[in-house]
Amino acid sequence: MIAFGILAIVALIGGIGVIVARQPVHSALFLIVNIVALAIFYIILSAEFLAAAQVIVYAGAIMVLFLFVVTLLTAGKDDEEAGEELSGQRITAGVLAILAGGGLAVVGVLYPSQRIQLGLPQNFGNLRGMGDVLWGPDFVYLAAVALMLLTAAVGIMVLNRPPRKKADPEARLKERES
Amino acid sequence: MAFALWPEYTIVLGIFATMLAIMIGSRERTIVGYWLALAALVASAIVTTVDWSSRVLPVSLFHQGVTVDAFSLVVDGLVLLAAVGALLIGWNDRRYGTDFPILLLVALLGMMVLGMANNFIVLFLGIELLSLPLYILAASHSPGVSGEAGLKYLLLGAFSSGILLFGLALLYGSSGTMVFTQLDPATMILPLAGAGLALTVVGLVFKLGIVPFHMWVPDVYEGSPMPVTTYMAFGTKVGAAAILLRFLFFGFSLSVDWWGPAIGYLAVLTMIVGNLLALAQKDLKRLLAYSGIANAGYVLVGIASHNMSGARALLFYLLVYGLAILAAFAILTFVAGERDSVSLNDLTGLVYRSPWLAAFLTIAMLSLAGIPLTGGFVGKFYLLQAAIYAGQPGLAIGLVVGAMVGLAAYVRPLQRAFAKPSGSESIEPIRWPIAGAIVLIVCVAGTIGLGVYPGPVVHIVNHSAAFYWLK
Amino acid sequence: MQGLLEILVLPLIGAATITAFKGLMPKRLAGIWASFLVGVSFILSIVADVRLSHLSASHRVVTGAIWNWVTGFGPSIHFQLYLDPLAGVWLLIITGVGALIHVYSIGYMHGDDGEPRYFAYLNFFVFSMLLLVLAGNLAVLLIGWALVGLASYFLIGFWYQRPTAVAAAKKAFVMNTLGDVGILLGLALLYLHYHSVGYQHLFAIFSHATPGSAFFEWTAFLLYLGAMAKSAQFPLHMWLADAMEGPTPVSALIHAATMVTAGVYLMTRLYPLLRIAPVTHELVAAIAAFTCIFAASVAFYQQDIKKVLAYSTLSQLGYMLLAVGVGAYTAGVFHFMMHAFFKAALFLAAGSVIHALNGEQDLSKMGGLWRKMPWTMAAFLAATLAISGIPPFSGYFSKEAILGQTYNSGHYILWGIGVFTAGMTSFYMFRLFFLTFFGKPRDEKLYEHAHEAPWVMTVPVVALGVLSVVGGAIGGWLNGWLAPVFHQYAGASHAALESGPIFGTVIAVGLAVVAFGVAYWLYVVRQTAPRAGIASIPGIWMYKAWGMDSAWMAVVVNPLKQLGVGVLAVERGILAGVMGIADGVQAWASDLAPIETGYVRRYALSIMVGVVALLAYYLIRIGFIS
Amino acid sequence: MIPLNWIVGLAAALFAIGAVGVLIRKNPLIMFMAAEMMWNAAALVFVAYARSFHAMSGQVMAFIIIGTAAAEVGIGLAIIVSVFHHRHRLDIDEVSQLRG
Amino acid sequence: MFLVWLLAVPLAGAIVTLIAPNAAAKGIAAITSILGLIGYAGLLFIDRAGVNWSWIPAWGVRFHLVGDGLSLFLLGLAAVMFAAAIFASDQGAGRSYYFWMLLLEFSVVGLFSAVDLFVFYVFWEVLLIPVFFLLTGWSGEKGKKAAMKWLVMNLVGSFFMLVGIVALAVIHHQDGGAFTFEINKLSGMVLGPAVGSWLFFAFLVAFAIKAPLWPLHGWMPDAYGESPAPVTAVISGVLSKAGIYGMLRVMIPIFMPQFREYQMPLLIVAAIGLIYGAASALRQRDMKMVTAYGSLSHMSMMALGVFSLTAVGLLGTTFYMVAHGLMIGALFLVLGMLENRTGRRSLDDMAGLNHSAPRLAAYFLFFVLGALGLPGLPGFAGEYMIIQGLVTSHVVFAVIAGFVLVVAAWYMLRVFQAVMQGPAPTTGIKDLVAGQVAWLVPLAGLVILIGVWPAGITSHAVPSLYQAMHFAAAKGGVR
Repeated sequence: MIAFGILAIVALIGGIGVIVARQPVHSALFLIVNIVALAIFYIILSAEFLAAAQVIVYAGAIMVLFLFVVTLLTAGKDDEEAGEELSGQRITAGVLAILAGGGLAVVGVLYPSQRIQLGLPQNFGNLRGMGDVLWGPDFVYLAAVALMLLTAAVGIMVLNRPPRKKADPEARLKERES
Repeated sequence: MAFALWPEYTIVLGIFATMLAIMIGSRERTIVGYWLALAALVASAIVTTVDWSSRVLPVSLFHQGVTVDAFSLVVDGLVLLAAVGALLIGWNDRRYGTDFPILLLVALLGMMVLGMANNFIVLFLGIELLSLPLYILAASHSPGVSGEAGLKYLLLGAFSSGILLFGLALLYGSSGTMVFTQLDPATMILPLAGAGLALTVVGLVFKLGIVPFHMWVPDVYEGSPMPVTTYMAFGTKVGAAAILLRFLFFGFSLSVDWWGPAIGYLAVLTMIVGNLLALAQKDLKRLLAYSGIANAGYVLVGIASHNMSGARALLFYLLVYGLAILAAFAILTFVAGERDSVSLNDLTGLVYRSPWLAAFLTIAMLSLAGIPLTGGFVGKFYLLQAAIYAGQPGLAIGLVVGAMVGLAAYVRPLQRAFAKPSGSESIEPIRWPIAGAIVLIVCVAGTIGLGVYPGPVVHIVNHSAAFYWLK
Repeated sequence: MQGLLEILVLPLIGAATITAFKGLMPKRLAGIWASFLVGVSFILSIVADVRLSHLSASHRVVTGAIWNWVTGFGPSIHFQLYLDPLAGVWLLIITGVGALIHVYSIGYMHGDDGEPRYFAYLNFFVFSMLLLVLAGNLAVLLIGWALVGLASYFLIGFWYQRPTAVAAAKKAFVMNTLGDVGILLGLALLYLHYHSVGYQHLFAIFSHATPGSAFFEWTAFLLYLGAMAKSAQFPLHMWLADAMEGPTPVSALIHAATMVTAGVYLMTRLYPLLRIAPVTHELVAAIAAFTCIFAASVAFYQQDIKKVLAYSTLSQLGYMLLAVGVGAYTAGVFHFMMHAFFKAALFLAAGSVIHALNGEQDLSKMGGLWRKMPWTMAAFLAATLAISGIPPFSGYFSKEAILGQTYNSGHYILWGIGVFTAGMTSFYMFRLFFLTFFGKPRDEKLYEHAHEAPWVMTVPVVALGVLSVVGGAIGGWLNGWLAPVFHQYAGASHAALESGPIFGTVIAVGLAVVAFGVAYWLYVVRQTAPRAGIASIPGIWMYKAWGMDSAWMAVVVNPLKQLGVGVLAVERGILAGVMGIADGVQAWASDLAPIETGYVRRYALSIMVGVVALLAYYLIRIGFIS
Repeated sequence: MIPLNWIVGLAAALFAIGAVGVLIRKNPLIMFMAAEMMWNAAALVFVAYARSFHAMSGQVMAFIIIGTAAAEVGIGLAIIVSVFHHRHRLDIDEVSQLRG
Repeated sequence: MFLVWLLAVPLAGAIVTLIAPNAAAKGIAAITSILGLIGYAGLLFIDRAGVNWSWIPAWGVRFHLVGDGLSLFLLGLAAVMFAAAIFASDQGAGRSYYFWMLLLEFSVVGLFSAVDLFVFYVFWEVLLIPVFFLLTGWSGEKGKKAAMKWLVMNLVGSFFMLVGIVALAVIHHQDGGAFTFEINKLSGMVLGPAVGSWLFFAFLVAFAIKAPLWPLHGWMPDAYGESPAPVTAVISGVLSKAGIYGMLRVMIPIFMPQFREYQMPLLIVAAIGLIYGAASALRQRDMKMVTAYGSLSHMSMMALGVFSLTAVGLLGTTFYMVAHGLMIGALFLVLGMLENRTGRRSLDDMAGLNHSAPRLAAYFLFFVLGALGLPGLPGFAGEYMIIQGLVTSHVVFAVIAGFVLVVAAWYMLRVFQAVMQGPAPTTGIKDLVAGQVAWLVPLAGLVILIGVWPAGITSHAVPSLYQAMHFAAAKGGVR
């Protein structure tokens, strides 16, 4: 229970940190804190393989990518975020998020799911267990994820190709504005 | 029954073949990718047809992860049509890159998966397979408006996927299963199920473009390259509607009173707001985007009425909507030429530049508006029937009120097209690229055909959406 | 059908052929052809009447349906013709006097641009009038009734470039339409109850009906409304004075001899209905008597030769309907015949005068014309004596019969009015006669150029003048001729001609003679100017026809126009409302469009709103939040 | 014993925080991170319930979420880079030319 | 099979027109319309069999057309008026004009012969489109507005009717009957009071807008005012009858109890429309508008005939539709010629044209007289039967109708006199040319024919009306 409390607080701090940090770099670091906290939760929840995957994929790959982009994009730029310009955005967002999150939390806490009291099955959540599933009946899901990653690779190629034609949409937009 | 998934397998093969061809091919031979993709689509269509005509009972595969039945096969057919249409419309325009066919096929795979998904994982996979390539395609043209479109789509897509996932998680928690058909309202933990259902529905109707989750639609449609917009306008809606129908009809068939009315309200709101906003548009892509929103509302009527007619009407309506929207976008592509958008002014005097184009535009717009002798009317008629069978006159009234408002929006371009040019507009005759012309002619013929003699297609959808537990 | 169809169709053929070939035929030929056809019609009419007289008295009717006019629910209404002695009288007058006036018109209209058109109209009129009297049921009668109105419209507005003529034509038509509608409603009521509008069927029912039910009163009143409009009974009389805008022969034929007496015909024809509608019956008499004296008073100060004659026509129509109203049907018909003779003579003579004076109608420009136009003067004089009721001229007999029967039936007040009006008639008619033909010429220039009319005009005038003198002789014959009609259904008891008390005759004739003397003294001896006295207060009122025109404008026409104005205001509102809704939706759409701000975060907010709303909805639905 | 229901509550809180992040931050990268956090929250719930049901399916789902997130992040970052490469500020509100 | 001929010929003609060169368009359209007339003659004299084909078996929709007494003469009206309108059209109007014209004829023929509600609705709505384009393409900016108004207002009604149609079929099905749209089968139903009223008004509004009846006539002034004369003639002469026809064909058999229930308000509204149109016509200054509002008044007269709920009133309406269509259509064509020749429409700007164009004036007057209900011309017979019906049901409305006939005489003559009579202007106009006389003469002849022989129509209409009333009779009946 105590461990849960501490971890929860860490996770929440990480989360809140993401959205309040002024610098994107700090946000990324806070997100790593959050992710790692979640990874620990996974271990608690007997999902060892997932915890590893979480750390490797998220903290290892994704966040590195994020940091990389952050440095790429913020270099030489004004990284001070301007104040809120959309009227009522923050307060509405806050109220809505509290309503939604609060509601979900209350529901989630007050109505726990049915619990199967028997001991855990063998290999539950570990590498073998996961492998049995993913390379067994659920292989097709894995294949789909692979296809998505492939798509992402293609996409990155597409998106960062030098433009072949001079881009005219900007001109059109100006025309539309006038 | 390993044959059941052959349409999908064909597409997967097509993806790899296209990818390989493009990787090895030189710049001049990128056309090969298009041809290969087209071949895959046609092959898949043939397999789908064969499958549909030989199948009697639904099959469940991957531990009930997917259900292949007549319904999913019709969805396959519809999305294949969308893909072929988009591919041909973008055929002559290499600005969008050689990778267009690959991404198109991946998204197609997502749509097909959505058509047959029967558990949460497949649902999510389908949604993401569908979305990821479209994010890329939307942004693929330029960092400007196209990039903006992609970015907006991406951020909101990620946001809504988060909501969807959380909803699915809660549903999982409330029932202990991920398979739609095993969801049992009697044993579910109710508040958990309710919250999960709400979030899941949000995630799904976001893709469909239902008010108030529709805001991305016009921006993304306007900013995206024309063939991509076409594809999104038709294919995405088919996929989203198919999964929403299957999710609600298979998973929550016994608890209609939980979700039915809410879907109904959303439908009415969407039909009216979508058409109303279409009225104010000057850019045709935007106009069609709002029309797409409104039509999503019509589609939602088929779901909200929750009966067999509704499911059938939904399939039928998706087809007629798709034909009309494909035709409209084909025309837009022709008119736009080198540019990437068409405003109302660009249409002025179209009838003098290209009478046939004006005639086809008329047919497409009238079908969207639901005027008889076009497919759109029969579709709306079927939906109305479903709504009234369901004893929901409110839905019916909403449908006709929306249609009324929408009509004014659809005839405005027509008035422009038939007006005398004032002199400042371009009077050059319009070139008809052959691939696009094929799409246009087929779609117009289909629209008229479905309006004049809808019998066979009604027969097909009636046999495809025959869920025995519905009225 | 004993040639009824031929009688009817010949003038129609004339109208059609003249219309079709007017560009090809010589202008003169149109008149001759038209006159010829009406003449043939006249001869056929005589033949038909003679053959009618050979039938036994109790079945003296020729009738037959030509085709189904309307068939549908209930019994059909046929296109049915019907000739009995009553219709026979009208038939003779219409074709006979009609033929004379056609001949006269050949001379009168010579040289007018629209000569062929004129004769086409005139033929068309004769056709319509024949249709009216030969109708075998009320529906066909109504068709004829409206078509004569149309012919009258054509002919009043014959000189269509004159705004006054055009206005008069429209007024006549619209007022007559009011009457048509009365008949229409009346016949609808009759059909509703008896499933027939045929005379024979209806009259057979009426003859057994108990008098006095409201249904009969209403029906009779509605039909009387038609008669009122056509016979220009007060207050629907104004159109007749204005109708003088038409060519003078038209005034003679339509607005004196035939069409305006259609009301008399209708009321006489419907005597079985009138018998069982006593209130309406009395109303007919009362209004007739009032019209009689009212019109006579207006004639006193008129300055236009045709206007005097028009008001005198009104007055005489009052006599005829007075006769009908008191049940003296034969007397009414008798007076109609006599009136046809002398009033046609008067109008035609007046027409000759106008012709001679180059279209001048103002009495103040006439005078002393007897030297120039002796034949015309003679005919005019004969007719004036007749209309004034001086024995032994024709009018004396008919008027005497009416007054006598009015007295006999106990309508003493109406009798008094009738007698007094007889005196007034004598005065204004002789005023007219003296102002026209005697005294010093008041416009020398016109006088110099005046001349007797050509023979083609003079002969009909003289013929009618002769008829005015001797016509009274047929009274006895008429009694016998019409008796079968009035005895067929429930025997109209006082229908035949009767003579009143001898003192009545003495008073009436005495008044007429005195009035003649006064007129002679005033206009021959003292040479009073036509306009004398017109400035006095009664003069103004009488000259202006007691302000009835303004009253109509104020009570009926202007309110209707005001209604139109009001409606237009409402209409603008409705149209603006339609546009307002459309524009409103459009504007609303335009106002709504900016919710698409372009800001992704706003879009996300919108999604979040949806999430919360849907979440709340589902949780409520499921019962978590109650 | 692991308080599964409290973990769900925590996940809901993280979900809400993520949502707020998307709504109020103007930096597209941070918005994207916040969205990732929402995904993570969902994955946590799946894992928690998987533990509760002793079923692997929830974990498979979580694994797929992670994999998909990787692909999505790859694409998303590519788009963000291409859009913001030539802009002066990382401000999502500047990308609002499409509207109406 | 002549019915199919009548339906197919305009469609084929339309398609040929679209392909043909501009110069040949009028010729093709004229030939098509003559072929249509021949087809109609065949229908009238040789073979009146309709068709009854399965169309959408899944919904029981049958392509069921009949040429019975209710529709036979309206079909004739359509064939004649379209022929006249096409002959009267501008040579240089271009092929799309004739294309839309023929398409309109096609849809009107379908509408007037359909007895399956689905088919009825299909044609009902299809005909909006050609009119929309005819209004939009051949007049100015105001024409666009008029077109929009026409479309939107008519659709408001027809969409609700669509809901009504579907609801009828569904209710019939749920009551245990087959799923069908056949009017004859649907008319056997007994509807609940609430549902019945809703559906009744859904249909009523659609029909009232099309007619148009007060106060739903908002589209009328612009559409009549802005369209070319042949189009106005077709709209006022033929299309407007669709509304009343729908009441007879669809509503009388199905909604008799509702008609009974709401008879008095309906009569009152129609009477208001009657007076309103007439009073408005009295003060309009534009000759087309006078005629348009006069027509509004006449349409209210027809509505009164229907609402009288008497056999003779319904018969009168059936007849009056044909009569009025011929006359008002022809009148608009004549007004169009005047407008072409003078370039004006205001009554204040014209006078004395009779002098230079006597033949034109004669035809003008002829149709004016027809429109004002002169006995002997067909309008009278129709008005008589309607008034007969009103006398049977509520006599006060008969009196009002009669009074309005007087006003009608007033405003119609006002137009004629203002245009044709009075002092002749210095510059005359061209009189009718041979080509125009060629189609005016048959029109006038037809008007006279049915004027003196209304039984020719009424005797045929009666059996069909009996059939319609057969169902109505079971539900309270018509008198």
